[in-house]
Amino acid sequence: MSFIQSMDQIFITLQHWIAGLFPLWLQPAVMAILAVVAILGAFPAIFAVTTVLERKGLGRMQNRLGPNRVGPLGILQPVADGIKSLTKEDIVPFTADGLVHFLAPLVLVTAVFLGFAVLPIGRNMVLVNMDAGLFFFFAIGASVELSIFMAGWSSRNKYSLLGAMRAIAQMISYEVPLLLSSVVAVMITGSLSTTKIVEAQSGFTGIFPHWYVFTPWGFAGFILFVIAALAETNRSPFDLPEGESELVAGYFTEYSGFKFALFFLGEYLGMLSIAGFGITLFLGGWGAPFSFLGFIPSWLWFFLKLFAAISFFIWLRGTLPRLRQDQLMNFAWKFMLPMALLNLVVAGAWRFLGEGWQRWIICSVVLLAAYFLLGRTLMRHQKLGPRSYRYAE
Amino acid sequence: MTPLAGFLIVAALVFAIGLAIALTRRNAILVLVGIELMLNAANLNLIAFWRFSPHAANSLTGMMFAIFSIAVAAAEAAVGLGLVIAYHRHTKTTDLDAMTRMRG
Amino acid sequence: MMPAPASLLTDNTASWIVRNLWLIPAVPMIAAGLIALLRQPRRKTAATLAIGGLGFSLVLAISAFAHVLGAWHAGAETRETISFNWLDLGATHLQLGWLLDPLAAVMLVMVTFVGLLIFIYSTGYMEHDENFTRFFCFLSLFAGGMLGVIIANSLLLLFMCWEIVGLTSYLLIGFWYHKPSAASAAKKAFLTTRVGDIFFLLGIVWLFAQTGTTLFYNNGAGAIEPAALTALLGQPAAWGLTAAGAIGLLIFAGAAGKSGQIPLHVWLPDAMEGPTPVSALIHAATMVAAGVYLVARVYPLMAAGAGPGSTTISLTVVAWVGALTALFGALVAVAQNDIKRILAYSTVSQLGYMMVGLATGGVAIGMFHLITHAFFKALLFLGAGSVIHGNHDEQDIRHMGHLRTDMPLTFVTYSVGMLALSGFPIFFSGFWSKDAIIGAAHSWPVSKGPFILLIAGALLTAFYMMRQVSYVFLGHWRGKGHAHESPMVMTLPLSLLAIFAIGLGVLGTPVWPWFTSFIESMPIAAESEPGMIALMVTSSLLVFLGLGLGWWLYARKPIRRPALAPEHRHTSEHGDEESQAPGEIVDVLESASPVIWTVLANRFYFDELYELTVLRLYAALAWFSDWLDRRVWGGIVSAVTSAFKALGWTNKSLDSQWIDGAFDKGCEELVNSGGVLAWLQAARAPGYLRMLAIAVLALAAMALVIASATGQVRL
Amino acid sequence: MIHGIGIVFLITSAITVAGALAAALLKNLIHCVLCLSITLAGLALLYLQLDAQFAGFAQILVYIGAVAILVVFAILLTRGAGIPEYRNVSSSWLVSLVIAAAIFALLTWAVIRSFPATAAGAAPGATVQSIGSALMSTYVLPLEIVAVLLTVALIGAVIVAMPESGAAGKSIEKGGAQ
Repeated sequence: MSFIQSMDQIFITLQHWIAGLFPLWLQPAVMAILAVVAILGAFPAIFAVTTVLERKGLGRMQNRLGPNRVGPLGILQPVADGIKSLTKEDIVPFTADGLVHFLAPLVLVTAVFLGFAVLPIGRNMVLVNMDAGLFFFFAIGASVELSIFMAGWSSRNKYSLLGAMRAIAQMISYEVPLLLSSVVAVMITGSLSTTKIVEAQSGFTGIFPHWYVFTPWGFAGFILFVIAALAETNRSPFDLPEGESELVAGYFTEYSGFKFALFFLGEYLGMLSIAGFGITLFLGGWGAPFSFLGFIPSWLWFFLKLFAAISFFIWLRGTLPRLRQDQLMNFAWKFMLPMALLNLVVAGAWRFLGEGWQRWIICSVVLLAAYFLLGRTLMRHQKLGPRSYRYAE
Repeated sequence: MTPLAGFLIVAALVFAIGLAIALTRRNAILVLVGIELMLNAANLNLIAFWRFSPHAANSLTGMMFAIFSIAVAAAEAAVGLGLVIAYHRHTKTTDLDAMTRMRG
Repeated sequence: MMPAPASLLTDNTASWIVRNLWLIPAVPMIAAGLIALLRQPRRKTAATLAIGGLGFSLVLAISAFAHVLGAWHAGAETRETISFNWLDLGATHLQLGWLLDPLAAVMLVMVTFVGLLIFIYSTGYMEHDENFTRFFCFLSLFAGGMLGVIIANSLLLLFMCWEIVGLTSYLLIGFWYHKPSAASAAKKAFLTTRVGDIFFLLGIVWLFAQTGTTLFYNNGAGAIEPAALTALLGQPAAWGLTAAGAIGLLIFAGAAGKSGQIPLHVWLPDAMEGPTPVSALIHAATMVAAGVYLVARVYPLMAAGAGPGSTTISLTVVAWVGALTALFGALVAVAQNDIKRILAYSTVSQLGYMMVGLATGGVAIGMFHLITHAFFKALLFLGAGSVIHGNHDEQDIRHMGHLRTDMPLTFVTYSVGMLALSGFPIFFSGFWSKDAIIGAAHSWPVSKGPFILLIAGALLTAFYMMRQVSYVFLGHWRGKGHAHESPMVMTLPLSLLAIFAIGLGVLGTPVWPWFTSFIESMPIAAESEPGMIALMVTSSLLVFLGLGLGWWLYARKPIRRPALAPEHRHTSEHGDEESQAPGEIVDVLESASPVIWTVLANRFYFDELYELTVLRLYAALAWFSDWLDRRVWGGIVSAVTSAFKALGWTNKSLDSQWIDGAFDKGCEELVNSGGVLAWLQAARAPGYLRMLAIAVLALAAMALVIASATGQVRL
Repeated sequence: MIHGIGIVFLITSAITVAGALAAALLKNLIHCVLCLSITLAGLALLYLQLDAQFAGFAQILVYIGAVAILVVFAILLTRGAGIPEYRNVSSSWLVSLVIAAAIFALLTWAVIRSFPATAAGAAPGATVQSIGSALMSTYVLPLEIVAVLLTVALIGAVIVAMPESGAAGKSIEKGGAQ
């Protein structure tokens, strides 16, 4: 077994070795537990890195140094945050609905963690190789909304409730395009299993990989998926639910201490998982971007892509202004949904037009035409004049 | 008691509870909830029967039935709740005992 | 118009043009429908639709014409028909259909072409009218109906389109319905033509009763084909008429109504209330020609039984009526002062000519005059329209004059039309066609009466046209303000028509009688009757005489405006009513012999005659029936009602006493029992749910019991 | 996988029934709905135990993701949140309870009576693929009909719940207070 392969499969071998220490009847359970523990360890770590990355990145974008006190270059900032949030007093509003208020963050984090169960992190590295993996992910993601509602409603605070309502409305609206845009990959692969989807993209022509993002429908689907994912995870420019200027912190206004940390964790984990799925669906999962880079371990590729995606999200957050609620909804129902539906049709056409260059032309033309027409019609009614500073000077 | 019987009894229990909700609660929305529960019990029955039918391996009828009924239940919930909301807009109540405008 | 059945369109025996002939009328009608849907200000669209539709028809018509021409040159059968069952009346069918033969082809081309020119002209003439779209809707509907009349192969279909034409002419004459004169004129036209149409319908019914078909030609089985004709000749009708002749006369009555023959001519001059293009289209080119065309169409019916030396009674009647009309129109035209009325009466007289031509010389001669007349009369009317337009809607010729310099183009074209109408020798079409008719009348075996009348008519025609022209274009300017030439869109059709008014003549010269032989679809052969040349010379001499007389009387010393106070200068639609008004120009003839003049100016008191007779009669009838209704029937009705009232009252008393009491009791019982059941229906949804549940429970229990009874379940 | 009554089954069914009971008994509507969602999740788990993955996930996606949220929204929109001001069980609730109990008894009795001990066969191959092909071949017509039904229901619900322009409804009789 060559060095490359061993590096690639190192975690698997590790898992098997550890499991080998236990008696036979325990081994399946042990292996499962190991995998779970690995996930429970890895992703919060990434979360920590992400927070510091985000704060420093945003700082740079806004012409300031980010956190730079704790540790060298403020690397240890997340540790400090963690300690702080753990040691802070946990305040529960007097009128709050105690039980629900307590359960909400737990449900959120659980649901989000469940999402990672079907995420292929590397070759043969998926917790449950489920036949309906993608479906499972979306089902779990849907149940996140309930926890958000619990949080918003239970803390008897109009800001929380409004934030929750906004968040749920937004998530429900964008769940549809999210699903539809990812369905194209499923259609072409012919399976809902995430591993199968990744394997379907693992081939190369010349040095270039067979990622779905490099096909017309795949590209359109990817764009739609990214936008919908931003909205699903309440990242800017879709971060109305916790728009600080309007509702203090949205649905977790009344949360403090560890529960708040849990919400924070939940949000970022959600972002990570959805980014991971975006990578899985369109960016070839753990596949190498060029054939000659195959020697780098698959899991490493996955995490590199994940970091790239995260930095992209951060970049967007530093760049784009926040939308208005009606703009948000209009965009979801009048642009995303039709485009996603059309994309389905195009993918079907792609499947049946057979090999050859014609299908590239046809699909691209259709999608571009739809994009321009829809954009036209959507933009027509909004008078986008030059921005006016009413209270400036 | 066979596993199938177990599932069926759970289904029966859920169904009975749903019925009880639908019959006793006064809030129209909760009545809808009860109806949803009954539908779910039926689904559980369907799937259980499908699973334990001798030729489950090659036929999907029961599960398909369940899936379709789930879809229909979603539609039913949407319309029902819409009706309740519309009614609430007219007479500011969702109390079934107060919904007596049609009384002769 | 007619839904062409699939069987037809798949029928490959007929050539495509014949199969699609129905499109020619259909397209303008569809255009009319579309225009009717337009909103008021969509003028351009309306005009485009109408002109486009008619243009399409023109193209089709020309191709049809070419088709027939080809058939004729090939010596093939030039008449093609298509017919289909429209209604099945038990054993017999009402059949509709259309036919294409030289007659129809020529008429099609003429109508579409002249119509198109007039459409174009009207875009200029009606430019300022706010009902522009309505006008064009009517116009193209009219065109459709007219074309339908032309291509109809079945009397029934012809009658339908005939009525469409009548309706549209009513609408168009009354187009300016806010003018009471226009409204009444429209009514007059409608009613007068109705009189004719009644007879026409009678004729159709009779024909259908006799021959069992209304088709003209149905390869052998048609109503005016030899088989049917001999059958018709068999039955004698009253006064020595055969059935054929009688039917022919009835139909001729209809034709007389449409094309203003005595005594049904009265509506035609009043129809000049309509816009001038309408007058040109309806009352010069097409509609009045419809009558003549109808007669030509059923000519075999009338001529049935006519030998070489003899003729039939019906034809004789037609000839005399025509001749009288011709002279009458010409006479009256002399004494009119309204430019359009003069033309109207000349139309009447020319129609008379055509009738005579038909009756004495056969289809071809009448039709030839119809065609030429259509062109130059349209030209004249449009010219008159242009004059009126340029004179600020002045119609009284006494208030015009010296327009020769103001409207040169109109003047030239108008005088061309004038010369053509008055039959100026050699160069103008009118001469040839009219001369053919006169010749035919001269060689008519029965009597020379019509000939004499026609000769006189020809003289008068030349005279009054000269009079009109010298009033309008020569002499001194007597109008108000300043006249101006009309726009291009109006003068262009004028010049086109003028060219045709001159050029058409060559088609019918005796030396090369192309038209005649085409209509009768026979090889061309130069015809030469004895004394034809002499006849021509005399008639042209007469024309010169008439023109000269007119010039001597009216143009030798230019008419100048009489010195008088300007407040007397009022425009008028009816120049003749005010012909005695103070300060008006006194016509030379009037001063010569006032009595005759007044008689002529009042059109032989025809209208007054009708006032006295027909209208009085109607009034009396109406009064009588009204009286009958009020007194007699009304009395009876009121008596009956009162009787029933009494009856009802007794019933009511009975009711309230006995039956109600019983009924109320029953109702109370019902109410009580209902109250007992009402708590079930207390409008409480949970209650219903509970009922449902109980029912389910009961059913399930029952099912179980039965199952256990049958041993399917071990209890 | 299923021979006898497993411990997992007992736990899940217990959760399910408990959630349902709570939904029946709690006063606060929102609590009711949350408990309902617990029940629904439990049912989904039961489906999974019955090797009906797809149905289970569909259950979670549709019921917890959509219906529960919908109900919650409806409750908030009708101001039903919190403790209702009127008695939350209808009059003559006892009768209803009896009826429900009777039906339960009947069903259980029938179930227990009518089934000879049958163990489950092999786990049926209900892969997503087979379900999809079945949906597209055997059940294509029902699928289309359901699609139409959903569309109609969506539009209908929107139209029904849409506030009609102008007068926002005459308030007939205030809820409860009799």
